[in-house]
Amino acid sequence: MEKLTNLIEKKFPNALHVESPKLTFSIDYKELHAFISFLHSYSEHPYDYLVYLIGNDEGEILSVSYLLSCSTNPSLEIVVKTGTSDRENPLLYSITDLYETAHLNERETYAMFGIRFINNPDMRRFLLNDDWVGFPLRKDYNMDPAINPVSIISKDMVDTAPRIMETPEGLKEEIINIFEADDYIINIGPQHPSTHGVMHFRTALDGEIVKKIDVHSGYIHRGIEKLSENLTYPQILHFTDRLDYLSANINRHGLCMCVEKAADIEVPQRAQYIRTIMDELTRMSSHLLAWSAQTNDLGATTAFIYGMREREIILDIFDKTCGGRLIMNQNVIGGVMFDIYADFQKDVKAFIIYMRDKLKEYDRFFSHNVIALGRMVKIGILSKPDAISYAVTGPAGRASGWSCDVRKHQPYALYDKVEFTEVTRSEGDSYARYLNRLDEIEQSLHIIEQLIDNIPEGDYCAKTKAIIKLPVGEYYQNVEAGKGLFGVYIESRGEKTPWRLKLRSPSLSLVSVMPLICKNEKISDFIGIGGSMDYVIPDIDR
Amino acid sequence: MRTFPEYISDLFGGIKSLLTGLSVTWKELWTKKVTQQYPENRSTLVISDRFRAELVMPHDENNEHACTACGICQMNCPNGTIQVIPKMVETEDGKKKKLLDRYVYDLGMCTFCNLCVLTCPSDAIKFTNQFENATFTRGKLVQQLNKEGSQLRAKKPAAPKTQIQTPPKEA
Amino acid sequence: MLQNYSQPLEFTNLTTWIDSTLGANLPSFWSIAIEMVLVAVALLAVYSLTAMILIYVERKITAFFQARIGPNRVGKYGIFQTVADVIKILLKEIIHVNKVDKFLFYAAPFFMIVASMLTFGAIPFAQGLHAVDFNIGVFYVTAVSSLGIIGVLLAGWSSNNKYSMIGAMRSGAQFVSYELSAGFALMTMVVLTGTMQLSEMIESQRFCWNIFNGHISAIVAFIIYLISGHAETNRGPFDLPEAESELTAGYHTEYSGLQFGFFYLAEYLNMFIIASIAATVFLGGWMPLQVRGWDAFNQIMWYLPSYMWFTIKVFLLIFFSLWVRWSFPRLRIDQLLNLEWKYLLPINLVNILVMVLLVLAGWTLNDIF
Amino acid sequence: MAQQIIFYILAIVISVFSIMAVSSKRLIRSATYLLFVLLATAGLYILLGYYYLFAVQTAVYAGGIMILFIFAILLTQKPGDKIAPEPMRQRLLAIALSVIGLAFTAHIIMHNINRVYTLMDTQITTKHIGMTLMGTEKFQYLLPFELISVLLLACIVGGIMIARRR
Repeated sequence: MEKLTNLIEKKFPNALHVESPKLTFSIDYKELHAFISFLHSYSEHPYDYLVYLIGNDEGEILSVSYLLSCSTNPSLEIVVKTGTSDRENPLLYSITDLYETAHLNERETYAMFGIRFINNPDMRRFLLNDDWVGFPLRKDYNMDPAINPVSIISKDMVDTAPRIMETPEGLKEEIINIFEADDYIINIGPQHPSTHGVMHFRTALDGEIVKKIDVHSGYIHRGIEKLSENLTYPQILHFTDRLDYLSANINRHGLCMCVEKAADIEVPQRAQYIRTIMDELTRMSSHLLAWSAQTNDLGATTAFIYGMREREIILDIFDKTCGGRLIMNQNVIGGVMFDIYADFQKDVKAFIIYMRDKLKEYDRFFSHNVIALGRMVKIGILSKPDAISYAVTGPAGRASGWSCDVRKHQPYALYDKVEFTEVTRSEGDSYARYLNRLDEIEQSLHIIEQLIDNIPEGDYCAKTKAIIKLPVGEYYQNVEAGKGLFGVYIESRGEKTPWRLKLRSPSLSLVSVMPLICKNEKISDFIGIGGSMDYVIPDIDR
Repeated sequence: MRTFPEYISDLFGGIKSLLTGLSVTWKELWTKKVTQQYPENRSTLVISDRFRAELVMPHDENNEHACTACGICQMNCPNGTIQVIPKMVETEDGKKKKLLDRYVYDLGMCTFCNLCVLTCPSDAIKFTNQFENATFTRGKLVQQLNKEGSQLRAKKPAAPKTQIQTPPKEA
Repeated sequence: MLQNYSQPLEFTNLTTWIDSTLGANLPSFWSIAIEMVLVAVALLAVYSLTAMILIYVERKITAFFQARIGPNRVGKYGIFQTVADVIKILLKEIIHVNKVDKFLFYAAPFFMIVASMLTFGAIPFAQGLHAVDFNIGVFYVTAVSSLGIIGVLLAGWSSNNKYSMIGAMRSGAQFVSYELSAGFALMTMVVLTGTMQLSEMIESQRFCWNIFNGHISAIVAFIIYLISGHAETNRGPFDLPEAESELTAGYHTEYSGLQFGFFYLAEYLNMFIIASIAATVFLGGWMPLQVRGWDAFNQIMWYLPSYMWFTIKVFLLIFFSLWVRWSFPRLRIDQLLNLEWKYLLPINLVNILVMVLLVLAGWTLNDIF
Repeated sequence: MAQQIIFYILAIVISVFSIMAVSSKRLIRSATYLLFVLLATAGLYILLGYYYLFAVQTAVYAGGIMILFIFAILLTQKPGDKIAPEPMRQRLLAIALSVIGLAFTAHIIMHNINRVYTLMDTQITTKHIGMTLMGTEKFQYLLPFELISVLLLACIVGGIMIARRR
């Protein structure tokens, strides 16, 4: 780290080293691309993994910060910041050529802050329509509903994209066509049984073969990040359950930890146990649903119902613990909202035995079925470099051989105290992702087994102040949600509400990689790959 | 190209895997079904005690509740579900006192986050597991929680306030 | 025909009685006309009733496979569920879709229904209950059932919907391929029995069903026929034309009300037809299980009327089809075609040769015993 | 009498749909009308008691050729596409050709109308047809049958060649 800092100071004298919990550099936007590509190709441990890209309105200037990390060691982190004071026509340089995951994030930043990125090959707004007036996450955004009225008139899809490219003659604005003129385009979504939500893929077909996919999202964009800027921290909590509703508890855990870290709140041990067990139960329910949905996408309706049947038992445990099945509302700042109920241990142990049995049944029923193998093996191959470049984390990233489990690399709660294996596979195909989930269920059972009998007595929630104010600063926390890395970024200016809250969702990466891995696959495999990626749309749309 | 033995082993391996799959569904055909027959099973249906279905304000036998109309729940509600409408009443000794006039709760807006119950200083409200809340009009979802003619209970309950509400078993 | 067994519950008694009564009281032209109308009405009634029963049976059995209990609201155990559904489908609006080729759009469902009706008429339901009995029965069945696919193609094309179109194209490719296998499997049995007439085929299976008679070869043909028949009816795991997870509903996406009902009806009836043909050609049709020489046993078997035998055999085959359908994931289009062209067809061709050799060498069970 | 009524119905169907098949402006409709013509012809065969021919007509023409036609049209045409009207000269040529064809068939029919043909009472068995197709004696057709199979083989090989090139 020392060495790197010295090297940076020598090579980029203009880079400003900012004091912060994380190693942070602030740099002029003109030098940004060179700086990041230096880090990207840093020989000792290349920073080849872009964890987040966050736009921010700091009042005077519009800034963007990047959290770069190292794919082999995600605990190494560098924050790079840049910004522009031109609020009329803010222009920054894109890093899409280095990190593919930057593409959709930059498009989202454009939609939310109006910052356009030079050299981004497709600078349409993401999550918002092209005709949206204003940039919602700017502080001076006019929220008058009359400016952006609800329209019920259907509009034609526009398949052209503006972009700004850097040429030797200077910046050149141009408009490109997404599809070729005689492409046979079908709309998969927004209302489609297999998009797992309100997702829209414009898909160009050549016969049955997918030629190109164009991702549209934002049909259920709720502006959670904007809403949060006017709510207190305990109030914001209830939004997290509504992002990736399948990992509701884990998301909420992430936000709670971020606030606890900032406010320096010590979480009682009992709460940690409850949180960890509930997280693992949540992960299992998420993976069970992913398994069910994937089998259903492949046409095995019966398997779908079997998966749901097992998930029901977990939901019953949730229901008895915290009164919610899907939207659990269990974690609060400082601990958990409800203590476990009397028969909790008994129920969970019974479930572990039952689930082990069912996993064997799944194996017999589906995992070796010759049709299923034909539909999954060597289909939708995601290579490890691509997984890193697109920041595909979670079971999908680990299926490409990338060890990216936050629970192992940046342990939180009790994950450093329990013994479990990080399930990785190197094939990177649908089948590897499928098997990974089943194996992770097995690991979750194993983790719960180690904790369930040792829950200590004591408080299940720390006493907190009635009004929680976070000290000035930036806070970030990663957790391993069912779909991958879920991150919470809070910038506080000392108020009881956050200045900027950003939720780094794993599903966005999973969707952004779809056009790559579905290319030249059959249309039915496109659906199957979608099932194996297991994205949840509200997580993307936020 | 595959060799002929491979072709044959593929064929029979495939058939075997399919038969294994069939055996699983065959077993399932004879096991007990999991479907619940709601509403026929109303009498045996178990809804967990902690299930949050509807906000209520418990009244005792004297038609008294514990709400002091402080408005903390209203303040804490993330999406404006609760509206506490106080009234000023002159007590016998001439002092003005804020009392609850109407406690309006919009079930249609509620996200069941439990913040109101958690923050209520006088344990005046709680969630029940009465989940059959379907109505034909949205207006019916807006409810007044304090009963007609109810009053503030004179003394606070002696039990110290716990941070977490543990709902008593429903009779 | 041997009539030495007592057959108290046969339909033949009724039909002969009607025939003789009409013949005695009316000129022959009119009696024939009335009989034709009666046959047509009976066929239509059986057609729609079968479809309704099948839909109910499928929903119930599917539910049992899936840890559910299925329809149970309309009537005891939901037995009137399909009646309610039929009424609903009759009352539903037929949605007029813009920019469709009206004539073809409205004609397509009729192709489906007519094709399945024509085939349905050729099924021997019981002793003497056989509306169409050509000397080329097996060939006739193959020929007219191929008309249905035109309905699918026209429906997919005229809907002016890309999903429907893809569904129709898949359906076409699938049907054309699998018709070959189904035809060859039936031809194998034609080689065995030496006739194409369905009634003669049944008669020849009096003491030994074809599937036993032709042993190895017949069993292979039976399995191939079941697979390809299953594929022809577009049912899972071969339901690519209407793969709901990718094409929503395939070629009938744009149809509603009764028009959709026609497709629905035809789909279930095709399942029934395939099972009936399989039962007739391989399992002796309505012929009870009989053993040469065991007269008492045979008499007992005959007490169960022939239509019951037919129903039982067909139901078992349909159950098997459902079992398969609800156990497996859907194939992809290239897997589907691979299965046909790389596995079923070569095996089938070899199988026909084997069967010819069996027959020529006299190794069928009938020859041996 | 009933036979005659059915015959006339079929004849009317055949003639009306033939005309519609050539006069329709939409290709796929033409194909559908042609299908009706073929089916009605199959109906005529049933009327004559030629069951085998009926099945062949249905399976080969209606089930096979028509599906290929429709497939070809589906792949090349969009719903709503109409055929541009032919130029006048070609129309005249077509009319002239059809008149000549009509005159020719009319002549044959008139020539033969007074001869008495008797239909066989018994159905021709499939076995008989098969033997005739496969025999080498007089009025038997092994040679043409084999020729056709060679032709079909050539077609299949050609089809594979074309498909491979893509």
